[in-house]
Amino acid sequence: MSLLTALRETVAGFKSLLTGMRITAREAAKPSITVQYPHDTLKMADRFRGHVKLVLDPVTGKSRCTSCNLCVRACPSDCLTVEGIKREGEKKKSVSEYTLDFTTCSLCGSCVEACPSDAIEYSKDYNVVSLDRAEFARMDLLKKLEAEAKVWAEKNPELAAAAAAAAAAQAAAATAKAPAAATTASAPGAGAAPVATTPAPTPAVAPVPAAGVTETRTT
Amino acid sequence: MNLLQIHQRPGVYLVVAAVLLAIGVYGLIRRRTLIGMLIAGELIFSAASLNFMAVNRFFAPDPAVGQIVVLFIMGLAAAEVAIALSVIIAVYRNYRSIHSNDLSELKG
Amino acid sequence: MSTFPFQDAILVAIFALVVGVTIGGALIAALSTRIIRGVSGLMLCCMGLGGLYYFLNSPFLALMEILIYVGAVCVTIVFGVMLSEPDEPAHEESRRHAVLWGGAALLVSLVILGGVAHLGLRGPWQEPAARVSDGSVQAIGLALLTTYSLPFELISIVLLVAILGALVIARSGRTKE
Amino acid sequence: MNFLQTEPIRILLYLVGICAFVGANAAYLVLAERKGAGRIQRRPGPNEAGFGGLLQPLADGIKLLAKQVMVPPGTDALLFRAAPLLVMAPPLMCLAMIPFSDSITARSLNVGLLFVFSFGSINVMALMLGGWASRNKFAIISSARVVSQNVAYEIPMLLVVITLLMVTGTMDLNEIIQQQGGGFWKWNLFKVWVNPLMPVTFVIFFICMLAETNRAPFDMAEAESELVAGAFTEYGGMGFGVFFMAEYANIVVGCSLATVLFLGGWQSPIGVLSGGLWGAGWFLLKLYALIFTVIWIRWTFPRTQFYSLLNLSWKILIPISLFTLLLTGAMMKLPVVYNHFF
Repeated sequence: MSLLTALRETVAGFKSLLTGMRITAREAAKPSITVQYPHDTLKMADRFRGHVKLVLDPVTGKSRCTSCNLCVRACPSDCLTVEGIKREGEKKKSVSEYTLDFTTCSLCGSCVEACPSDAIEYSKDYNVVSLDRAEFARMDLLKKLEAEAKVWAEKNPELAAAAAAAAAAQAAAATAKAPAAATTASAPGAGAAPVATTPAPTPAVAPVPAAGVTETRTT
Repeated sequence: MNLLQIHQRPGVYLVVAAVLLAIGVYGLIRRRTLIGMLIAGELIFSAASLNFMAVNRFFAPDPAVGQIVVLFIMGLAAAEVAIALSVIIAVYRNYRSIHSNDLSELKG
Repeated sequence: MSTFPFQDAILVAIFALVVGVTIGGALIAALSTRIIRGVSGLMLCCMGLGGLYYFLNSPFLALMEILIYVGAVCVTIVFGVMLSEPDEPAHEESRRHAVLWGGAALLVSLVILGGVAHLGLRGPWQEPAARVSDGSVQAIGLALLTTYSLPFELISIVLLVAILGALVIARSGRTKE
Repeated sequence: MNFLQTEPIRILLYLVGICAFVGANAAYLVLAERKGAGRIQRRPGPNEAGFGGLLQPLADGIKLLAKQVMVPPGTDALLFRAAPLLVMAPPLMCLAMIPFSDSITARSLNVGLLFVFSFGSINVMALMLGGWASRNKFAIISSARVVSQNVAYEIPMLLVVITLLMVTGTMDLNEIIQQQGGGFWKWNLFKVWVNPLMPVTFVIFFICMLAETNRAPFDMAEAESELVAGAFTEYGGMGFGVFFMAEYANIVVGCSLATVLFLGGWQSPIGVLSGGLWGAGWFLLKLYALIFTVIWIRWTFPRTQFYSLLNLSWKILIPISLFTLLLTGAMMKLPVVYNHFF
């Protein structure tokens, strides 16, 4: 009978409407799942590939870059510029200028692949903004690293102090090397004199590098 | 005549009804579309209703009668509008116009 | 209810407003070339009429007037307006023609106005000696279902037939195509 | 005290009161709507302006006020400007009839129910005029929808109300409420001994109310995804704001009418604590429960199709409401007939 079926359909329809309302009521009772963007931000995944950045070496508090220019050669869009200088008392060159032309960079990651000393990695910086085109055309990664190093030093004062001490020891070794050039002492021997002047930090230096390196890898 | 008692005088209502009637007749003659004429017709209905109500209020022994007549007029007006509009829509469908001049020839 | 300052003056002002709305609405309804304004004028006129009915001791009819005329009749007319294109062309007829017809219409309506107004003002109206009922909603309802039950039923039949007829007429053109 | 009871002061108080009530409701229901939508979609909703977003309506209001009200060329300028006024007036007038408590009514009329419906019917004309005057395709489609939708849903609504009138025997809203006193089982909603289909009539009334106020799932009038903003596409600034506020004011009127007619108005559901300010409290509680149901429904269901919207009214609601009308009449006359014969 058509009247009965119509009635039955109406009742069934209402039942389904009530089911829908029950579902929305249940959802409304659950906590909200959205991220309130300017206040909270999501932690980027490890494999997120932002623009490249220089890695902060937690032992020295500086970059590991030796300005070997392999990244520059690997770059398909020719957007990296690296300059290095040879500092007194250091065996390798250290970087003095590292700029990225972010307007041409295609985030391909060839530079990261090419780097022999793990000195560059992808940053997790996903909201790169600027009011000035020049800031993107010449993105000074070294300056960013210095800013990062400052924050890092404030956060981990003992590590920073150790790194500074190590640097000072190296510098002292370099200056000590000059008058005692004839002796040509081996590296541990040369380091023995500074150890005496600053005895406290040196034992701390030894266990830290391993832990520090793993930390930078994971973040 | 006291101006403050003006709303209690039957003459005012009757004159307003006459004005409505006159406006309705003028519109009925002058409007050239069917819907315009329908609106003018409604004005004439309103004039009649107002007249009934005024007489009912001031001169009728049973004040329910005039109100009932006006209710009937409203019902008839609603029926009239329904019919008239369906006719207008049918006319528009056939002639693509509801201007009374376009409809003047009668074809069997 | 307590007293109201300038009670009478305010009442008369409201009355004048209501009369003005009624006549102004009627003028808009009859004179405007855009049909949608005509419908708005009819709406205004009906609201004014509702006010007049209220002054005539019948709030029930005042509300019925608004409910039926504004809520039903005007809306139905608007529906008709939407289904056709009724705006009047600006200058279709010649100027002489317009003056002639306009003058004739004005003359006829003025004569009607004069005659009806004269009848209304000078007619042999007499106050009734006594009122049978109070004209309340209850009295209307009782009268509708006793004395006037036959016309009441007839009106409902007329409405039913009108709705069916309207449906038939409006549908017939559609099925043909 | 004597000063407060003089008529002009009373009228002024209620005028300000109603305008403030409508304004505050319109403003904060928008916020409640957005917050409710947020909760249902598991997000917090607007939460920046003020504490937890409480100042959001103010910010919206300032934005709308600061915008220029533009009358686009080609529109019927007079009607275009008149429509927002016309759309806001009916709910304000209707609220004058609603009894908030046994002693808080702006104006008690013995035909109060009729008053609410007659002025509520102006709303359609206003929306229609706004849409038509805009001379915009979307607006005209929308106003055609508004008209046919409102005509279709006015009929079952009035049939339900007539059923209710037969039960109550009065059109005075305050008296209707007084008849429902003494506990929730005396509300018209649960008067199954008068008419076993009373809850069904309430559902019909509620559906019609949703359709009359153009709320989802019946928001054909401003179907954002198809018609831009429907009848108010061309309105900007406060013109749009007034239309927007009127929608919420109409919801308030519709829900308070449903409260008065079916849920006992200011009567307490437990039979005690029902006069004065308690009454106002109960009334507002029921009112806002209904309003939140309306919001809940909007964010649960998608928009219906237009023909199924009309089918629902003409093929389901009107027959059912006619049947309840007949049933109520029969059940009221049954004792009379019984007494006559036995």
